[in-house]
Amino acid sequence: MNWHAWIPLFVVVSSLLPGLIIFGLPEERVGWRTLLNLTGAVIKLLLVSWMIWGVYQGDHFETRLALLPDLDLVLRAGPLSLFFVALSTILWLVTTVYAIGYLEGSPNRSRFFGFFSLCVTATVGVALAGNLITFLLFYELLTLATYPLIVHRGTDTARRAGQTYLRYTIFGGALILLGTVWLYQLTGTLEFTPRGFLSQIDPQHYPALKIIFALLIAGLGVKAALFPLHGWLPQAMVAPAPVSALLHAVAVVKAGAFGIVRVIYDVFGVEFSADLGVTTPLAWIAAFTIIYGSLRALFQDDLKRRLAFSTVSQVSYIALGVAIAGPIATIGGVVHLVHQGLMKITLFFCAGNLAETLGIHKVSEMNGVGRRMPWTMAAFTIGALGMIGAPPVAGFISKWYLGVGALEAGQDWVLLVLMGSSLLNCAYFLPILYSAWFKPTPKSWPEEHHFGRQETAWALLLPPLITALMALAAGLLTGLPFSPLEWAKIIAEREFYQP
Amino acid sequence: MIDFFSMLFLLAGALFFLAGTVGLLRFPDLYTRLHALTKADNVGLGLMITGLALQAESLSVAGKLVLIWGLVLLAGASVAYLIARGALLRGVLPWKR
Amino acid sequence: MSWIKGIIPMFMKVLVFALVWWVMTNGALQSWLIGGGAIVLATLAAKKPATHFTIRYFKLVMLIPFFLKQSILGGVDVARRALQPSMPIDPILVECPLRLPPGSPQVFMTNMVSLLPGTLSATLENNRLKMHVLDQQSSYMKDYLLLEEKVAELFSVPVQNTGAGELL
Amino acid sequence: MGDLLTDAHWGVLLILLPLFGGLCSFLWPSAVKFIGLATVSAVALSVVGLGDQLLATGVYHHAVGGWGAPLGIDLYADGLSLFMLMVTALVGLGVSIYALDYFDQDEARRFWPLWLLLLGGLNALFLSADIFNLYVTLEIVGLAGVGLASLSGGGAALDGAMRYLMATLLGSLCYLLGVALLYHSAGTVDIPLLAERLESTPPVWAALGLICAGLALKTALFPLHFWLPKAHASASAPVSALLSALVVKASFYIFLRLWLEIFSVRTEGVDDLLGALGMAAIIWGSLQALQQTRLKLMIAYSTVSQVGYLFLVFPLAAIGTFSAWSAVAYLVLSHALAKSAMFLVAGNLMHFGGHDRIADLDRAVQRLPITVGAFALAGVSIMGLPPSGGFIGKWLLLNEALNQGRWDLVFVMMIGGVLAAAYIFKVLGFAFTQAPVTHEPKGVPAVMEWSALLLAVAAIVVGFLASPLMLILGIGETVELMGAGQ
Amino acid sequence: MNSPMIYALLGITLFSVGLYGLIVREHLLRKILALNIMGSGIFLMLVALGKRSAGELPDPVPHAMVITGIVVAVSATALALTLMLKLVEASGSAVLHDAPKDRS
Amino acid sequence: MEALDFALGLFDILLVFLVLSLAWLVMSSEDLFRAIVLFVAFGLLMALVWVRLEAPDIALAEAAIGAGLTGALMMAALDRLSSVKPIQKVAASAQRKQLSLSSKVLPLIALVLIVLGLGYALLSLPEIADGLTPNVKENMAQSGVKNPVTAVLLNFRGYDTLLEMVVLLLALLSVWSLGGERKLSPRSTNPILGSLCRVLVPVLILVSCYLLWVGADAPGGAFQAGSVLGAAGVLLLLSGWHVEQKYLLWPLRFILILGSGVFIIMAAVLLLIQGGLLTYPVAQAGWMILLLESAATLSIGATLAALFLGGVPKSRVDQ
Amino acid sequence: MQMLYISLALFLLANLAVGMWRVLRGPGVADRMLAAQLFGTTAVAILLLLAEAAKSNALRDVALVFALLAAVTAVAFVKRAWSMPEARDID
Repeated sequence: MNWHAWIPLFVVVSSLLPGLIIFGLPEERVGWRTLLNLTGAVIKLLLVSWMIWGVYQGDHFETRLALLPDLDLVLRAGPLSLFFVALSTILWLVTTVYAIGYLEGSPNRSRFFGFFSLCVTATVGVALAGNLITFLLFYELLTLATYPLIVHRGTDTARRAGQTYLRYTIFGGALILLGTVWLYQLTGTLEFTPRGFLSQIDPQHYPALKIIFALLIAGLGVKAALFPLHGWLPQAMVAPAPVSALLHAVAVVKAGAFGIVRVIYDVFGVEFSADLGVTTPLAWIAAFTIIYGSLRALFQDDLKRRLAFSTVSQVSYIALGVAIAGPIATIGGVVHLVHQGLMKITLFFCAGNLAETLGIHKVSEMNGVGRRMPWTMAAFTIGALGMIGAPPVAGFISKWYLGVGALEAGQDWVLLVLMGSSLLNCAYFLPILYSAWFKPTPKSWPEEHHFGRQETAWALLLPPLITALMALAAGLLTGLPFSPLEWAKIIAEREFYQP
Repeated sequence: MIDFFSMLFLLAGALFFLAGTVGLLRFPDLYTRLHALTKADNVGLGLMITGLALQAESLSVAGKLVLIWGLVLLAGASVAYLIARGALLRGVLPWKR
Repeated sequence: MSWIKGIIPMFMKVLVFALVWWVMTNGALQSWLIGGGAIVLATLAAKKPATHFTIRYFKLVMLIPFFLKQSILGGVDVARRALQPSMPIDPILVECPLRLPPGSPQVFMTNMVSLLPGTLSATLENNRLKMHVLDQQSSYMKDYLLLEEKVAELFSVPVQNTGAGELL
Repeated sequence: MGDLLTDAHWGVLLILLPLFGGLCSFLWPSAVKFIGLATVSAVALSVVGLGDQLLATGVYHHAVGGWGAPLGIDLYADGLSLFMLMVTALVGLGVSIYALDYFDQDEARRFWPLWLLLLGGLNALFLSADIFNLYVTLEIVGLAGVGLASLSGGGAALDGAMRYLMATLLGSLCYLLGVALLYHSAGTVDIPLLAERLESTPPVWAALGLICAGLALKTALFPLHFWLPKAHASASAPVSALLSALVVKASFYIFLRLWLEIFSVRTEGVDDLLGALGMAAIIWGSLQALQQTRLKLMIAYSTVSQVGYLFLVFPLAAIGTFSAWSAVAYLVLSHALAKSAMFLVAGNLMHFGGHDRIADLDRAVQRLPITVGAFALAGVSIMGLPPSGGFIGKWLLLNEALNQGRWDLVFVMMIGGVLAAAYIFKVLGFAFTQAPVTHEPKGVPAVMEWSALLLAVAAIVVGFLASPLMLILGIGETVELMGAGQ
Repeated sequence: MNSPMIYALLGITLFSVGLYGLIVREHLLRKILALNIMGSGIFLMLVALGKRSAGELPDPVPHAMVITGIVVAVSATALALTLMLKLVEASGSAVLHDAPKDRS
Repeated sequence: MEALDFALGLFDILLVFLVLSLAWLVMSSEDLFRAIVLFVAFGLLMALVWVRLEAPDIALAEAAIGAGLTGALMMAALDRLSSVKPIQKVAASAQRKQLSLSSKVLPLIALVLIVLGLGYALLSLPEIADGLTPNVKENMAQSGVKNPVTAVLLNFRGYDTLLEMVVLLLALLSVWSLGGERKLSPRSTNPILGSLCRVLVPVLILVSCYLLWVGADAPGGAFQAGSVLGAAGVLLLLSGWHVEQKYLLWPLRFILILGSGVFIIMAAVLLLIQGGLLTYPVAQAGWMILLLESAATLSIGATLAALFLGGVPKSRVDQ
Repeated sequence: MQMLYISLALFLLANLAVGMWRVLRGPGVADRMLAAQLFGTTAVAILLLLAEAAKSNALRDVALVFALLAAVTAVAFVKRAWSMPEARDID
């Protein structure tokens, strides 16, 4: 038996199966649930490591199942896939730990963790998808699995947020479906291929291809929160903090951004897209979204809302990076996939900790919180600095490569965008840091819980610390063989320099 | 000869049918119309059947014709009674000159 | 000897049904295979009336000419009235006592009355027969009484002389 | 043994078994459940047998009475027939299991004979190669449907059943008149012979119009759908499931069969009309579904819209490719599974809370996770989201529409999918609220919950079985006919 | 035009008259009557056209179809009538109302 | 000969005119009872039409059903309708006002168009067409009967008839599934009605058997026989017929399914022996068909009578 | 003779057509029913005439069935349909 043909499937199943079992578990079987969750996450991590090691050595991992007579369900582990899979797998483990701590004692946890696992399954599927239809399949599954998480609290705002989310994503899904079918119609294949599979196509189809591109990007842009399709994201922050972390860093937003990368690299091909003239508009939209998101973030008092708008802005770096269509900018965009994930998840964990421990939801309530919860705020600070792009945190690397890449591609205006955005980042993050660390502590917190001698529960404290450290490491240890930057370089090389 | 008689019977029968219909149309109330129906039509049918029976190819065919007539007669008389009774019970008053 | 009394009407029924069958099938021989069963079924279905009367079959045959004559007269009578432009009718509802016992004799009488010239039986209740008469000037009562006697003879029952005088 | 299995008359068994079962269950009311389940299982096994036989021998052909067409009636099974028989057996089995616990003894006595005879009628319908025989089977299906629809009693059910009766009788009559015209044009009622003999003459056109109108009425194609929502919504849950999943499809199958074999080459213009009506059905049905305040009415209107998808095939198939036909067959399958699951879910919710007002469903929805799971999975298929049977069908259809540049169809399909999502999530949203409204909960038997879930899961799973199912669909001559229009 | 054809034309006219009645008349009993008339029209057409054969006998196949058809029609009529009565008992009206009525 | 044809032609035209105007009057009558009586008359004339079309088999069926049973059914329905709602007329006239001009005129135009269209289609059919007559003739010798219609019904297209028996049963099952028991009406105290039934019922049974027998060679057969038997049942029900409850349970059900049951069993047996559904051995075809027809007659009669009753029958005398 | 049969049949049919006026006019339900009974008897006569013209035994059977079933309809009328007050349908 050829194991290599099944590993990608096992990776998907390793979270699907625990998820399905968890649905069936009674509410009070906490131990079993935790065990299943963690086992699944660990197994997935091991399998992914195996694949990373294998791919590094040139092995080929591909699961192929017949879906339609001429169309297969393909799960394939390429460098780009593994990049995203690794991110989700690691962050899933961390987030699971966090969620266990966060939701202790709250109702409907079986349902929550079930959908949580499904969500990760879908994300991993999106990452491993070897053709557009498989991608679409998991992309829609992701929509369905996330919805219950967003409305988990069941309040009216939650339901409204869920409905908004659905309205956006179902619509986006329809666009992708249309683009996919059309593309299939024109080419007869949907297989992801480095440098795209469209360059041989008859030029008479170019107008159609442009529309297809627009359809696909618009559909993906919904999840990637590209302006003007970002409206659902700020509303969705009503969800519990682990969900926000998942949405913003691991699953939904990332799936959208990842999809954009996929479409430009492996469907159209960067060069072909540039020839087609579709990348520049995308770059403009991405740039606008970056500025717009930052500006909106500036005026939010609600911490999670501010972070949400920050995501709108930050995720567009990825789109911008690939849209610039140069190798170095590509590295910057792709690597930001991981970097933004690490930083943003840290920030949301911290926000969650503040809310859980002290009942703080607003920026204006954060005076002196650094002294009450130093570890949390330390992690938050690392994340925030990374977002601003301050070295040595990971965000700096992304921005650096983006800037250099833009110059290399002759798109100097991007530098202006980067600078403007960084300034705005400073404007909405630095005041928080200032008041947290330097303003006096108020007499009482809105709703304080005590957790013995620690500032908060271990399960809540450890995850942000770990992710913050990882964000730091990703910025510092860029030269190591398996660092995000190295992988991003491999991906970019594959796209630009291989024959 | 037989043809002549049966023709006679048939024509007479038709005449009674006509009379029955005229009666049904002209008579002023339900009861008088019942008279027309039970008597004129039944006699008309009887005469016709006689005329046809004369032409019948076998005795059994004639017998079948008579059987039909008998049934129509019985049904006609019984139904006339039932309808008249029903009308009386429901208070339908007879027409008076 | 009473069982013979029960057998005879049954036998007559079978005979009548056999006749009907023969008439219908034009005497086809094979048809009797089913015909036998059919006659049995029909005989079973022909329920006995509540009170039994012995019918004099000879009288029944003798009744036919009378009946034919009367019904033709009745037909002629009504046809004449219907076709005449002046439409000479003068209807009335009369009620007569029936001097026959309840059951078949009364039923037979009632049905026959409807075929007599100018009369139509309308309600049979408590041994009284309500008739609708087309022309009160006609001699319907004579026919009625004659028929009554003939029916009584047919069923071999006496004409009970109860209040017959009140009409005449 | 192998010979015995492949030589057996599975097709005939498929007809006689349920009819006989129906009679037995009528005669022995105390054993209806046992007889019923045994019969339905035997039918399912026979379908497997027939499938095995067809895979080995191609088509099944049986001249009833040994006479053969044109004098006698022929039974005929190819891939399409087998496919429909399979759908029937699958849904039938699921609903039968559900019905075991749904009906009390008295209702069961009335339900099972009707259902088994309906099953026999459906099987006979899918196996017939004779348009007059099809008329008779349509009558069986129609009358059984009416009987079933009125089973639950009460004004609404009777009203629905009455509408259904009127519609189905009118549909049958139109169809019959068409059959009469065809018979007198070609001197036969055998489908293959008709296909040989018919020419494009006024009577044939009239027959086409009448048959299409009659069958469209029975299939509830917009704007002839007026009877469906009330009939399907007011029946008891298993009955609604059967009506929506199978009965509506039966007349559509005849439509498809006649179109493929008799009318395909003679129909410029009609196909576009059907397509336009299909599009209108999708939009209208979905919008109506969205506005309903009752769950069952919503599901029923959803059927109206889903039927619209089936009719999109006709303009596409004018050019005639296998994928258009297989798309519609796939849609039939997945809709049958998903819609039956949905109606069963509605039955569970009503059993639990005693009503089906969507606005007050929250508590029930939360207390019955398996049921709601079934609804969600069925919904995925109805919405046409991957991975599900509905998605595959929609994908194939979209593919074909784009292939022929039919942007109108593409557009409507997209809108339809989005609207479907809207009405399905209107219900699903309640799964996550903290309900202030309380119901008097009545426990829902596990059998009822799980059978609904199984059907819904099947609607998803068929999304992964496209290749084998296409193989089945491709058995026999229909394939050639499907591709022959090219 | 020969007499079978006249009857065939009568058949389709009956069908249409029935259809008209079915659509226009609201009382269910009349709708049921209309369906019966439509059926008769179809049967008539089916049989009348069967008389076009060159031989001395008319085509027996439509005859057989119509005989079963008549029996089925009467049974369907009986069902429709019973259903109508039940409906009238339940709703008090022998007319199908289209106005949305919330009967819970 | 010419004059004869002319007279027949006149007869046809008058008949067509009558049938058509009756149909129209049925549809346009405001009074329900009038519509029903007109419908009965319509059935009567239809029987004459069948005679004119040389279809005596159908004429028999129509005479029993169209002119007899359907009328009885409708009248019984009207009776129960008015017992539920005594003032039908008011409702009817109220609806009359709602009907706007367009809702009447448009269908009327549609009607004319349909007639014209279908008429054109009919007229463009070939003048002479044999249909299946030659095929039937050719195979009559193997059919086991001499009446071609019976041969088609029970042999050539016997499978259709099997299914039609199921349809009949289904109609009854559906009626019964509507719920509600119908008590048999009490014995009529009217002596005239009683004696009428005493005579008519046996005759109806005889006629039914006769039609069953004659169907093999001449017009007649199970459906006609069953209808006449059903009429006997209706008459018995009308005059009050005491049947003990125990007979109304499974003996009645047994008779009801007898027709379709024997058909199915016969089909299965023939499948096993002859290897075909309803493939009769030529020599045995005659009695097999007679057996099927006898069973069918009983079932049809019982079903029609039960349909007339309109509910699960229940004996009047209960414990 | 053929000619006579057919002409008489035609005459009876015309007769029947005239009788339809009573069905339409009423005024009572029973009056309409009476007319229907007349139709039945007339139809029996027409059938017998046609039967004789065609020497067809089958048509006599039809007439026989007619004669029987007309009675059944009438009984159904008396027992069932006639339960409403007579004044109900005066046009």
